[in-house]
Amino acid sequence: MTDALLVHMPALAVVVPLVAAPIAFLAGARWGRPVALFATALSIPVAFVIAWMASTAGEKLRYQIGGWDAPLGIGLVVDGLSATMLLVTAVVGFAITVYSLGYFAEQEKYRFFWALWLFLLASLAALFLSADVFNLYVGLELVSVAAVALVGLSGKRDALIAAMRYMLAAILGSIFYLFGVALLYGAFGVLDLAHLAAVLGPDVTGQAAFALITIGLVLKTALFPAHFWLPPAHSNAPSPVSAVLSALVVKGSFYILLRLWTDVGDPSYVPGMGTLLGVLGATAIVWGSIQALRQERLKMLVAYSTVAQIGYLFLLFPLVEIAGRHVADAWSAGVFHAVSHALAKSAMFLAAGAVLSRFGHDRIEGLGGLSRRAPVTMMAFGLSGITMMGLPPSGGFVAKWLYITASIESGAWWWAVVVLAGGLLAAGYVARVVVPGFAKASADASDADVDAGRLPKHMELAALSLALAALVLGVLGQPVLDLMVVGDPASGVIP
Amino acid sequence: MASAVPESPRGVRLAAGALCAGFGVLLVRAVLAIPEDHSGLAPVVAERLVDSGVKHPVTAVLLNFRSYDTLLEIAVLVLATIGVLSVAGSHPRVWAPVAEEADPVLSALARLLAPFMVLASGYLLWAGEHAPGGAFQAGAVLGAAGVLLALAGYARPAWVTKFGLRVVISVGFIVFLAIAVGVMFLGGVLLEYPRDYAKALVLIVETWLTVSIGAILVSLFIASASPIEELRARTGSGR
Amino acid sequence: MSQTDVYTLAGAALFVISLYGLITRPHLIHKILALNIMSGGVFLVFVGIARRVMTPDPDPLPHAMVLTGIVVTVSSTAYALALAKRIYSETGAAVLDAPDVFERPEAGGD
Amino acid sequence: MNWPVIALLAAVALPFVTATVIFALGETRSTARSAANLLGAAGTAVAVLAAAASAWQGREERAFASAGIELLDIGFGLEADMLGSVFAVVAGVLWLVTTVYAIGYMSRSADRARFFGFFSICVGSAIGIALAENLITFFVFYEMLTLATYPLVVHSGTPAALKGGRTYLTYALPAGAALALGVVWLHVLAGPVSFTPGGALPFGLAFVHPAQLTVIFALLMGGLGVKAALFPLHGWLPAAMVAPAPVSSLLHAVAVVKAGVFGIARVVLEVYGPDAALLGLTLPLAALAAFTIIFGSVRALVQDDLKKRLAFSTVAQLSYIVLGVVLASPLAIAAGIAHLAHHAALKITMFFTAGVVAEEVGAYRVSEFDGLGRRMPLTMGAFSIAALGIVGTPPAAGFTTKWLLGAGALDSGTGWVLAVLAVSSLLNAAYFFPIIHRAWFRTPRAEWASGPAPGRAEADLRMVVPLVVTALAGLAMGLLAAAALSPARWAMLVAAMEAL
Repeated sequence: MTDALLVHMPALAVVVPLVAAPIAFLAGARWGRPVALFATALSIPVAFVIAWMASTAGEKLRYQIGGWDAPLGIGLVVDGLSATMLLVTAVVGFAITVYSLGYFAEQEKYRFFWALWLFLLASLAALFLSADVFNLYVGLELVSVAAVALVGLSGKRDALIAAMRYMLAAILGSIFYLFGVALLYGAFGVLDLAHLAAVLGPDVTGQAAFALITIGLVLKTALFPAHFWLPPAHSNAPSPVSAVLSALVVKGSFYILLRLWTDVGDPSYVPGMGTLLGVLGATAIVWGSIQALRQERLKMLVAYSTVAQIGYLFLLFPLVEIAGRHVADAWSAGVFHAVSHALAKSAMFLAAGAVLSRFGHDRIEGLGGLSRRAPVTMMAFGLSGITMMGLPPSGGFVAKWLYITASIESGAWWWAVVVLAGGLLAAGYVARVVVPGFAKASADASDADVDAGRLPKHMELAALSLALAALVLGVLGQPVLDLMVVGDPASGVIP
Repeated sequence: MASAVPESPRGVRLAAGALCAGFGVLLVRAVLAIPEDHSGLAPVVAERLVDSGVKHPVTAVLLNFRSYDTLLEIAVLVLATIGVLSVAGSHPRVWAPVAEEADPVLSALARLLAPFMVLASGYLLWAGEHAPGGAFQAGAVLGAAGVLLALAGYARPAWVTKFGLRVVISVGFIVFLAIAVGVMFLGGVLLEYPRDYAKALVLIVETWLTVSIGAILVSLFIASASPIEELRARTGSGR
Repeated sequence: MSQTDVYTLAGAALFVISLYGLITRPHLIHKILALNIMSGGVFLVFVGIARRVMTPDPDPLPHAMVLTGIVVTVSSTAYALALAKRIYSETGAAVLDAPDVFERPEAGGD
Repeated sequence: MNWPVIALLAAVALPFVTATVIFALGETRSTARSAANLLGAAGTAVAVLAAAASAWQGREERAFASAGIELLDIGFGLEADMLGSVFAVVAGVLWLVTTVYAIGYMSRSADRARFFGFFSICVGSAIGIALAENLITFFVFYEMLTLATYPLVVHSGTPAALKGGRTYLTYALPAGAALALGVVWLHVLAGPVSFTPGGALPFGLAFVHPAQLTVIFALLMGGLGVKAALFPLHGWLPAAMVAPAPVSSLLHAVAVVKAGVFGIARVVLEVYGPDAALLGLTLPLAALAAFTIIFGSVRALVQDDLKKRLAFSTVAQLSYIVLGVVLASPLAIAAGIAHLAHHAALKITMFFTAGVVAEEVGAYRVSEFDGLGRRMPLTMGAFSIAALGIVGTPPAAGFTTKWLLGAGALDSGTGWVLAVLAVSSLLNAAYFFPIIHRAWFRTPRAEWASGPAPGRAEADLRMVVPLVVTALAGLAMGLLAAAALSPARWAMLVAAMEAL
């Protein structure tokens, strides 16, 4: 029986939130809460079991839906990469759910939050597990529609326009992606990733397909210069939504890029593409950080920080191309960065949301005395800032360590300079919040105010836990580093 | 309305034109290079069609071989509907009746046509097993009947906030999901229909999907139609 | 020129033409329509690819993908339209950089 | 796990545990918080002493307690060796003393939970720096120290404090980046670098990559030099004097700044070893240190603000340690290591004094000290002992340092160092003796003439007792320099290993 249950774990990772979503829709605002809490809590052991399965198997596991073998049927693939992303989704998803219990009072306009939220988590799980390029398209659309609907949930003018901009970019990205899928099928006659990897050859149509898919996914990942939609969308969304968008949703499309360029093909498949993505990533780091330094609102600052941090993910491609895969591996750096950024950025947005609830605004100049008025939130923000800067002992540090190592080893030291400069710029924008946080409270915040309007403990603790998780990842991250390369033939690491 | 919106500046148009033209050249090159002698997965589908429980290959792909795609696609549909409800639903007057005074001709026509459309929907559903057709086509016709009735003033959109509509919108997806998961208790994997029941299960799923799709299309129409009415009331414009 | 080429070239043409429209037309309905036509172009490419098998029946897989793609597109279009209408009713214009006709003071995230 | 390993882990972990408890108890439960703080500090003091004892026990076989975890090929490791124990004991024991002082000093201040929490983290980081087994672990704790110090610098939240904090970060963060690049680069070039007496670089590497190793050395020194306040990277230290007195005392006289010089010692002695001299890296560093000694002393001379004068004195004194380490003869190394402890005890006393005086009688400037000895005899007595010690008047500890350093310089054939020592001692005297003179021999202000108010101590005893204790410790280190476990003897043992 246990064995039988184990086999179905990959399906369960999708099914649990997917079943909960319509139930939450039917249950409405009040009863949607326990449904979401239960489903997201259940997703954590499921994700851990999947991670355990992957690491004991030591190779890619497949679950053929409907019992139809690839290439006819659609498979779910469990390997280190998908298991890692599922694990992060489960942990971050649960923490945000706990936070949201306090964040969304039972307001009428948020009555569909829980259903949309569960749909989003289900679609992320579906995305991370899918082994089929067309199925990934459906998964991408599911993610996009859920994410956009969550952005527009507040119904405020700016949020609606931000949602629209996001929606147009997301649909456009999907169409590019779909065109690529059509060409892939046209060129190779298969949709399954493993079959595609087996037959992929130097073919104009195939290369065009990869390019189209990359354009589409770059749009959805908001890599510079396609980042225009991200800051308004991520900053105008309700804060738990901002958290999930920056932490997980942008990683969803990045994940597909990673699959295609490092699992199915490799960065040299389209000449120059690796370097191009790397240059865009480097530009994103600098540009996003500079914009973050110039923002007046906290959530805009955090959103631009996401633009910058996304840039780090893309340094993976040129470094994998030129440095190859070593123990100190640019690929691991990118994935590890995705993981630690997911934890830290969700913590940061949750903290920003707590600031909004506590202060009633998020103007940075008005955040004086934050450390006295909301010490736990301040701590969560500061600790997640350490990951943004890439300072030890955070997970961001390990990612940067690996990037710098890879670039020095391969002689392409300029990537190391970008990585270090990005860290200093990040210190600049984190300091913009932390410094006034330590200032004496401004005149409008008297000491009597300190005890008034305290935030629910579980909200602040959800943010703090995520920030702490990102922090200790840099020291205790070995299991994650071991996990994510499982079943990755290029890693050269035999588990 | 369109005239109030300024066109893009000439520079933007020129740049966009150049970009799209260049891009088009690359696309043409790519599509012309598609090999003509590749039969894709068609032979595999043909070979396994007998095991699918349906005779039409497209339906077999949609509802059996790649039924997971279809499951997620229904999820997108339900999800988008929830999104539309949430965008439109927080608006104060969104659920007012669409047409307060129905046109008598339209009203009579609607009453005449609606039963035939429901019948046509049923036929399309049944035909999908061996010919082009199926739940989506059937649901679309059903939805069209609903929209017609709504325009004629017969649909009462106020009940849309009620529990009942949420049930109708999601029932197709829920039944599909229940069967997808339910077969796992019979010893299969997700969405693995036992061969003997495949035909029956596919029919059950299609039937409930038809109902939901029809309901979803009507609600999408009604939910989106109303804000304009609301704006008209607010600005007093006759448009 | 084969049947496949006719379809796929037409698809590619629709794709770039509507991409141009998407970029240059500020009105939201135009943009949404442009995206719809772009999808239509991609669907044509799929249909063209389905046509290249020499059997009387075309390759069912691209057809199935087109059908799925249509439903997905309908869904996202429906949501985008609802959003566009809501933006119109909030701002009086269906564009992204909308003038603030109704002067909503409570703007700002939450 | 045997007791040395437990002591090693406890020495690093206890301050962090204490910090967590302090944060959890929050602002309002001040009694429980102080109790937890004292308990944590006492436990840490015991743990560092036990770790040092284990190092002493294992010194012959060089078998030291160690513990660590791996992340890829990055090893995070701790080891209680002889050199590390010196700094660990200094930081850990002085933390206990400072905690008592700080509880008195901060008794009326706001945001105490935050203050004491970050203070504990700073101490934990410093002990981690001391006991780090390799360069990466060192770097991790070094950066933690950088960040955890910031909230303490800006503690008061005034614009001046925020400005000081900004200056601090402007120096510290780029330094961290330089250090990071140096550490990673060295890791790529030489593999994992465990601190090893006599150098850790693979044999012959200095011949293969002399240019790269030189750049790496410059990066490392740039990163460490900020905390070590080497000219021209010293600018943040006087600015950071806006911090409350306990911070200036323990962190800016001991833990933070010595983390920098300690790092230089580790890199020069236990990473580069003889290769440093081979690559011609030691002489420039020695010259820079010598210049910093003179420069700091001259700047100290013209400061009227006592804390600023002490800060520039610290700038100068830190370079004694650097100079000793770089000269690389056994006696010079011993001088540097011993001065780590000597200067800590002496300078912390003086900063304690500055804090008490400011709190009790509101005097911040040297020119306001006339006759203060009458009003606060114990405090100014302790201050005078410490000042004489730093100047190098026998028998206080500073004399021991200078004696060893002079002898070491002669050994290593760098006689010019003697001239630096002489000039610097004169300057030390020139900026400290006026204070002593004013305090004891000038006519006191009217309200001070009759001494402390009848029936009252001269100040809060929680502050006076610690500074008397540290002054006496400084005196004892000099008087008993030849005793078995004195810092000087310990340093000579370490130096004998390092100079192999």
